[in-house]
Amino acid sequence: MGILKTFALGGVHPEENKLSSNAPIEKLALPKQAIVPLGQNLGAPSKPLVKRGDQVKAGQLLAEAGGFISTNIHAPVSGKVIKIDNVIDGTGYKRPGIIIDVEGDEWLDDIDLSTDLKTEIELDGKAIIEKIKNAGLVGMGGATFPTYVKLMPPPGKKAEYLIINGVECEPYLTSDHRLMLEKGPEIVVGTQILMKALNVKKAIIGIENNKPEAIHHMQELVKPIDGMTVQPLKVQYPQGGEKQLIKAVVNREVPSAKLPIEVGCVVQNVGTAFAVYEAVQKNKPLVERVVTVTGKAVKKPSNLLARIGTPIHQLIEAAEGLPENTGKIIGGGPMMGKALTSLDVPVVKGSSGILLMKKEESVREPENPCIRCSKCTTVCPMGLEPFLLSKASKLGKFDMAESEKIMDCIECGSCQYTCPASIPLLDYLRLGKNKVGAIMRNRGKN
Amino acid sequence: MNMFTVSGSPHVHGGESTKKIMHGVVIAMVPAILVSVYFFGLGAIRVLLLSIVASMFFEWVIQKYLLKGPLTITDGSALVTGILLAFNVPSNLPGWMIIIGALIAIGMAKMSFGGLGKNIFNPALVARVFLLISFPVQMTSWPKPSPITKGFTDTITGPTPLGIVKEGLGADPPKTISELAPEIPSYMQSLTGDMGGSLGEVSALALILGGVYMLYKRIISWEIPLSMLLTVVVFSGILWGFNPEQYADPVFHLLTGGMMLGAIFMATDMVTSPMTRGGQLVFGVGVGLLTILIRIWGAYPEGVSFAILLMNAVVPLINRGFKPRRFGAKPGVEIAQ
Amino acid sequence: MNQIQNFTKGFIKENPVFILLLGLCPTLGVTTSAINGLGMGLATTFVLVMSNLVVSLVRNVIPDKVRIPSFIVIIASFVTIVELMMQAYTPELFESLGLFIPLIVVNCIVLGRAEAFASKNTPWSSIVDGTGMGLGFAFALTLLGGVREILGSGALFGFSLIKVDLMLVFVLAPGAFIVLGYLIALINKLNKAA
Amino acid sequence: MEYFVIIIGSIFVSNIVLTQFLGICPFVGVSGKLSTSIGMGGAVLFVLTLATMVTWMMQYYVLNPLGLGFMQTIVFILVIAALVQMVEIILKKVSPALFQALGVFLPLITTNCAVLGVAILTIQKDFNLIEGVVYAMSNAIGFTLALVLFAGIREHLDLMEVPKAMRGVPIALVVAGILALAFMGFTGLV
Amino acid sequence: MASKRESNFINMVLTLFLVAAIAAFALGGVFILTKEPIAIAKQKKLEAAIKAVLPDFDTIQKAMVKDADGDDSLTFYYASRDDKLVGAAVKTYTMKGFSGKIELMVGILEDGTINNTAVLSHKETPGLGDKMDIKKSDFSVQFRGKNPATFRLKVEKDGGDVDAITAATISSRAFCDAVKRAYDTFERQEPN
Amino acid sequence: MDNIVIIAIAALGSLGLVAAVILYFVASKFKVYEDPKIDEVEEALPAANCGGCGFPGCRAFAEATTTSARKNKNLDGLNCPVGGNDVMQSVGSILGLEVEATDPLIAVIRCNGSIKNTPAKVKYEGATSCAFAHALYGGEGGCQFGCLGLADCVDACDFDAIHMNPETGLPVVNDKCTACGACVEACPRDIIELRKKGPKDRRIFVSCVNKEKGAPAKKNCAVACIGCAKCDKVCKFDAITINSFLAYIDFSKCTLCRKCVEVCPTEAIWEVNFKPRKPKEGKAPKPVAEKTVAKENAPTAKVEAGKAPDNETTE
Amino acid sequence: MNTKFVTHPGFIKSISNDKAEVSIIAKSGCASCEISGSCSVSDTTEKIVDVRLSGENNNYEIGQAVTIKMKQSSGTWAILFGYVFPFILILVALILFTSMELDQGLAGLFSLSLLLPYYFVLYLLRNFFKKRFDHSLV
Ligand SMILES: Cc1cc2nc3c(=O)[nH]c(=O)nc-3n(C[C@H](O)[C@H](O)[C@H](O)COP(=O)(O)O)c2cc1C
Ligand SMILES: Cc1cc2nc3c(=O)[nH]c(=O)nc-3n(C[C@H](O)[C@H](O)[C@H](O)COP(=O)(O)O)c2cc1C
Ligand SMILES: Cc1cc2nc3c(=O)[nH]c(=O)nc-3n(C[C@H](O)[C@H](O)[C@H](O)COP(=O)(O)O)c2cc1C
Ligand SMILES: Cc1cc2nc3c(=O)[nH]c(=O)nc-3n(C[C@H](O)[C@H](O)[C@H](O)CO)c2cc1C
Ligand code: SF4
Ligand code: SF4
Ligand code: SF4
Ligand code: SF4
Ligand code: FES
Repeated sequence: MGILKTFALGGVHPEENKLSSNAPIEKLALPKQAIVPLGQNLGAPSKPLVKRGDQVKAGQLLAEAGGFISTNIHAPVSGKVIKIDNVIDGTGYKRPGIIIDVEGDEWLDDIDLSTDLKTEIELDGKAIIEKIKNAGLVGMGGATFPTYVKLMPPPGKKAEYLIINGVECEPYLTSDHRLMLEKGPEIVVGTQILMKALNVKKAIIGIENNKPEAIHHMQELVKPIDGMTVQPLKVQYPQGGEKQLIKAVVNREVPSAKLPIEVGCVVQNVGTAFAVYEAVQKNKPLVERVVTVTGKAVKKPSNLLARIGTPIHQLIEAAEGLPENTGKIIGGGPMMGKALTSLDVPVVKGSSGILLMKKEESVREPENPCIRCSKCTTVCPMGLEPFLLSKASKLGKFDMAESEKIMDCIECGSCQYTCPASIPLLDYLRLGKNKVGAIMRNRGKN
Repeated sequence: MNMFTVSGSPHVHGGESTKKIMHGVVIAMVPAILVSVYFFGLGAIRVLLLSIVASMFFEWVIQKYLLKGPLTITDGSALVTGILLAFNVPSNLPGWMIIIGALIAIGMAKMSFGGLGKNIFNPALVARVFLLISFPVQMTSWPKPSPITKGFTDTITGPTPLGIVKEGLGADPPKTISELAPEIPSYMQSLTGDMGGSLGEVSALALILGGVYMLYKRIISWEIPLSMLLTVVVFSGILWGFNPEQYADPVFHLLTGGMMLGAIFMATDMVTSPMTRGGQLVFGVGVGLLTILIRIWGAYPEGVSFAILLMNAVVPLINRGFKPRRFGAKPGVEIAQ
Repeated sequence: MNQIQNFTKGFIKENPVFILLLGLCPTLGVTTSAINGLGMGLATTFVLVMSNLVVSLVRNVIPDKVRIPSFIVIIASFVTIVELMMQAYTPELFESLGLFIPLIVVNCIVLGRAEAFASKNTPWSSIVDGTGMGLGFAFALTLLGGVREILGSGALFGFSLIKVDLMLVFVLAPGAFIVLGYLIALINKLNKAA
Repeated sequence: MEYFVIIIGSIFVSNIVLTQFLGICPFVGVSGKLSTSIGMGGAVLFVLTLATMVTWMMQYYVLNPLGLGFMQTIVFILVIAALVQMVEIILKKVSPALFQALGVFLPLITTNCAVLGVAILTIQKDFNLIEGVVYAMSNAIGFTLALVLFAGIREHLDLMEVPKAMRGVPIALVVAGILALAFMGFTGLV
Repeated sequence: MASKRESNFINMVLTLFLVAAIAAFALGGVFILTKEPIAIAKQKKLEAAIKAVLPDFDTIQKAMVKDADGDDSLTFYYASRDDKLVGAAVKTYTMKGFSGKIELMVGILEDGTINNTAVLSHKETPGLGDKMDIKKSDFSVQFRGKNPATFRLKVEKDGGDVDAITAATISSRAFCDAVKRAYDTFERQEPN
Repeated sequence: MDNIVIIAIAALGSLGLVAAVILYFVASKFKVYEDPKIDEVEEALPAANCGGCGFPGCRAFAEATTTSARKNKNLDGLNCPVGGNDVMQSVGSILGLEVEATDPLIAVIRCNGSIKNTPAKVKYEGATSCAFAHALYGGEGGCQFGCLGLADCVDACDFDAIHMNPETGLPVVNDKCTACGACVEACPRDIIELRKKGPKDRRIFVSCVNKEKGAPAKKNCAVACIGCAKCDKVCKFDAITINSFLAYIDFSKCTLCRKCVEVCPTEAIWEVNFKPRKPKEGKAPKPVAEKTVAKENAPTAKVEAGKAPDNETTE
Repeated sequence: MNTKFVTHPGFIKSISNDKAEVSIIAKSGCASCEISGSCSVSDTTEKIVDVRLSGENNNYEIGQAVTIKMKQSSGTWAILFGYVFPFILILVALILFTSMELDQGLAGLFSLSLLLPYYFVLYLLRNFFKKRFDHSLV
């Protein structure tokens, strides 16, 4: 195979811990009550369309997009809306959400629940995008960016490559891996749909080399298809980062503060491609997703197909319960995931995994002084100087942070992962990004 | 009930720590320590112990009673500084001078700036230069190495190879290198450490061993030592080619004085060296050039310490000028339609 | 203002060197020994007092816009007088202070006091102010010189206290910076505590 | 070779700030901005050279023939003060835009002790005019070197939390002290 | 802010002129007053230096003599007593000091014997090189009464007879160099 | 007279002439009038350069006041919070203007979610920065409005006037506070408010910013304001308003009658520096905030513990 | 896009249609002496800078505190034209004149007098500079 492709700068290689990679996707039982937050995507929250007491069917529109970068939300279950109120989200903040008491499992009639593969693509590009928009699709790769927006390049820009992100570089997580193994044909069709929507001739599926079966499987599947290839990649975090993946796969560098379309690329996660298939071919809106439940102390690391709105304790039970000395629950992977404050929070469109960390794993070493070892700089995939940026943010030197390109940080956490002084670099970087972002927006206004 | 922890991502850590790095440096110094004990005997042990104890003591006292911040005495950086300070002085230096050196290193060069990581100049070197200038006599009387296997004899002092050359070339009438050759130790002697000099600088071999260990453990990177040594070879090589009777050969420059100690252990101090690859190369070249400049044309026979300190002062500027290659700094590509 | 306060403020509270950080060049340059510091301090005091006096006397006669140049001329004259006198009567000291005697002209303390104090106050207060400030300066210089002399050569005012050579650095350039740096830090700290 | 000795001597071996103790105020005072330090360097280069030239001619063509050597100090300071002002007036008259740009960019250059000191030293060292000019130039470069190094260091220190008592002037002086220690390595170069 | 007087062209020029004139007057006065003492002080210093290096004399005669290398000249002070030449005090220098120039006064008797030496100026390191000054150590005593014709003016390290100052060989060497320059020049000029 | 003197006079005199001419031009072209009052005003200012006045430093403020006095004949909108009335009075007198006295203000912490009142449900680890923690999660105790306890406000204060009390985990303001407002800016949760210092330092305020309904508010914090409006009803001076289940006392209307304090069921209303009340019959005496303003030096934990009302409701 | 700027605080002195005169206080290097009040009185001057106002937001008023912004490269060019070039001119001229075996004093005088044509050239270039160095308000 020769030297495997990877991105240019930095990167780390944390312990992979893909404990659940051999666990087939299991369908999770319906919850008793589904909690559907109204803000599930990057951008504006959605506006509810139902009232308290309304009876809903699975797949029915619950809330509609609340702005340009916003999406529709559909009922993941059938039952009765019992409350539209503030519900606690993973961070401990209360945000509006819809609570549905589950009654049976009735779906809207026009949804095709069969598992037959449907390869014929009937719709034209415009209609595909419309359908994706209506189905409430957001990126499943973590950023939950409304998918249809990415499919509509701004005027003057044209996509050349569609890159399907099957990298799954986060340790522990295996949902994309399993999805590729089990739903490969669907993903391929989804990709074809996306190609048609974007009007591109070439699609590349990027997969890291630690998933040889997936690479093999997908390679077999794409063989007959024109313009679609699979690109094996060297294992290196954060290869799944959009800009890194583009660099690795087509050797193009997305310019600072610009979008992938600037270099003619659109990146979609394999999960998204699958959801696209379901939405376009089966008329099924985004109401369920694959969630990996894992952790060193988890008895049965699993990949579960769960409805949106299912409280995560139910997923944990399915993985045979909360281990004794769990110290931290993370929504997502260990590098980018969010620590959750409670087990009552629901699965949302962006939930890719639930990681239970043991107490001893989850302690952070106390912060020591920076010894200027420049390890953080070396590993930063964006070529930034995290030690400098975090210091600048900490001391409130936001103009410096800005000119040193703090906004380019993709929050991958490689810097903090590697820092021998255990400085919470990314904490300070995020703080700085918030402030600098606010300053920039203010400036834009004036 | 379980109390969960919340924190920002990432939730895992690579396990590297300041302590591990510093202890790695200490391990890398073990060969040089052994050589110094072998050749300088009890004197070496005395200097090492005094220097380490005094450095750690000052670190603790200052942090506890003056800065009143967290105590970081266990992170090993004071230990490294202590050993390196000992490495930089002759084995017969009076004890009180060592203590003053430790005070200068820790108190002035490190803690005045706020402690670990904040200093601009290499603490051990500041102390060495301070001592050199304060006590030129004691700091330049080098005990002749006498292997411990030969028992403890009275130490006789003698010059270092660099001293011999500087002396000889400056004598009246000036001698030539070949006239001086009999007095200069052989390459073999310089490799093993059988020559006059400070504790830790004598054995190039032991130092290189430590360097390889640190490179392997990724405690240091190759940029600084290599660019520094290469510069020395090239610069002194040109002069040597020009007139081998007046300028010593490059290998001599590499193996004598504090060159190896400086290149491997002192110029590489991450706190006081540049952050990026390019910057580190420039830093190394600068140290190399200045070292030879001082060795050959300056009044002091040895220039490594001065050269490193001078370049330390330039590090902030280098860091400004040499930024890492930013991802996406180039404008976008032309897209084929 | 209370004349006593006026006089004493120069020592600690408004010490020209430690607090106001004025005239650092001569401070660093001449303080290789306590005696040099004292000599320089006294020479400066003389210029300060005399120019304060004269400036205060003529303060109402001089038009506003030539105020500064006139002051400079006045100060420079006294500096030259000091120079000549020292050459004549203390040639050794003159030599060791060297360049820094003529540089009293540009010492901000002198012009600063002329401008900020003497040009607004009576001759008598101006003299008191000049003496206070001058002696404060002399005090700082002597202290610095003393510390450097003790640390550097184990002597004070030329009388050796210890019979060994101490740390040479302190009589050399680096020592000047270092000792002054720590003295200022110390006084900052004491001031905060007080 | 004569000039080489003067140049190396005054930039490195006896650096005006670090070993001669002239121009400490701007050294300690000027902001940590690198661009400002370099700018100051340019200004000092011109002013120092100009002042040295004029005072040199003053000394040898006016004071010495008239036997007024003792009035050196007073004459020099007046000449220098007037000169600095004149440069400003001329610039302002000739090119207001340039003058304004300088105003925004630089602190004022004043007759500090460095200018007077170098002028006097030039006479004391018996330099001829060209040597004097080279001497002035080298000292200006030495001054800039110290300033630029220090600007970098200052910027670095701004990001480090230096202990309260040491902040500002004390740490600046300690840095200058260590720099002076390092510069002693140049002893004997010329 | 301070003065009440409005500035106009005339009063400014006048004031400054007056201030300068008065200053000049005062300076001139002080100059005249101190002229004598300064001259005396200078003379005294010179005489002291000459006296220190030569035996008793009553008159001094100054002359410039091309030095041995021929590209510079040294100042000679011929001292005589009762019209008889006692010897010459030679103001000599070397550039080979640890920190540059060193100036010496070397008293040489008629027969070429070094009577004594004195350091006029130097920049050597205090505590090391400055030991060449008689006030700091006995280093220079060894030159007294030696005739370089027989006494080799080199440090022992270089095969001479001079016992160098500990750890300051360079300064010692430089000292010898300066003395040698004086002696060589003295020897060369003697015949004329 | 020696002719050297004459030469000297001639030489220096002519130099003086030249200098005078040059200076004349300099003076007429350059030195523009700078109001000497600026210096005087600057002298009168506290030289804290804290920026509390909204200007980049004391000098800038001095210039602004002087300009304003010259042009507008008043100092409206200009106030040095640090110096307070005294300083503004003297600035006014330098500039020949009357300055109306403003009420002195002090920073007040409107949260009583101490470690005891809002027991931690999760543990936070990471940067000691309230701003970051605020963006990250809701807070250890579950109240998404309350104090995060990571001392951004303490760091912001230039006057050593605000400190964390380790026992409550809440900041405490002492009377070094100059009402510069830096901490108000710094707090990401808008907990700190500048309020009237009050006669004899007495003041009454609602020490809560929780906008949730009563039940959820109370669930997380024993002393939360539940928006029951009892205080509003009892206030005769119309000083209390209730918005989003949270009471707010307008300090310009409050007369310090203390009625509201008594009726508050959760003790969310604080009275500071009042004499202790006589215990009412049948009721255990309420532990009352004696003095939240520590005297002089930075408060030590112990002293503070008694002072900051870590109220345990006794009913 | 990436040009750096230098800024300087000042006050608006007067306003005419599209131009404002901003007064800035230039301080000497020693002004950081913390007590510039007592020393650098002589070292502070007011300088007037003309600032172009962009058409729309002319809501500035006299006496208002503003910050002037200027391209850093303008500053560098200003230094070069104001100080460095004349220095080079003098130095080169001096070397030339003395190598022509002129008496030092004359050589000095001549090279100094070369400043006159230099400044004349600057005078001719003044409009060019005006275009080149423009300042704006932040
Ligand atoms: C404000 C904003 C606008 C965006 N506009 C577009 C767009 O027009 N086209 C597009 O392909 N992607 C667009 N994106 C999507 C980003 O390129 C990217 O896919 C998204 O931030 C998720 O990336 P991640 O999962 O790597 O973090 C936009 C993102 C943001 C935040
Ligand atoms: C550091 C980092 C790591 C990422 N890793 C992955 C990954 O392993 N797999 C993935 O699909 N997306 C990953 N993403 C998200 C991608 O950048 C990008 O948003 C996504 O591939 C776009 O597809 P989507 O919109 O369909 O989610 C990562 C993002 C970042 C910033
Ligand atoms: C700070 C310092 C100052 C020195 N000053 C002198 C000096 O003034 N004169 C001198 O001959 N050597 C001086 N030296 C010593 C020389 O570097 C050199 O070691 C010595 O002259 C030759 O050694 P030796 O005399 O022991 O053979 C100094 C050394 C140091 C470290
Ligand atoms: C590779 C390496 C080299 C080091 N070299 C030195 C050194 O030369 N001198 C010293 O004082 N400390 C050295 N240290 C220790 C530490 O970095 C030093 O104490 C800091 O400069 C103090 O802030 C070194 C540490 C490492 C990891
Ligand atoms: S989190 Fe940001 S700064 Fe840190 S390594 Fe990743 S991109 Fe670089
Ligand atoms: S990795 Fe940590 S210790 Fe090393 S430079 Fe970066 S922040 Fe500093
Ligand atoms: S407590 Fe707040 S308002 Fe009071 S002085 Fe401190 S920062 Fe300013
Ligand atoms: S009051 Fe605000 S700033 Fe202060 S500790 Fe609490 S949350 Fe942080
Ligand atoms: S620059 Fe020398 S005293 Fe200010």
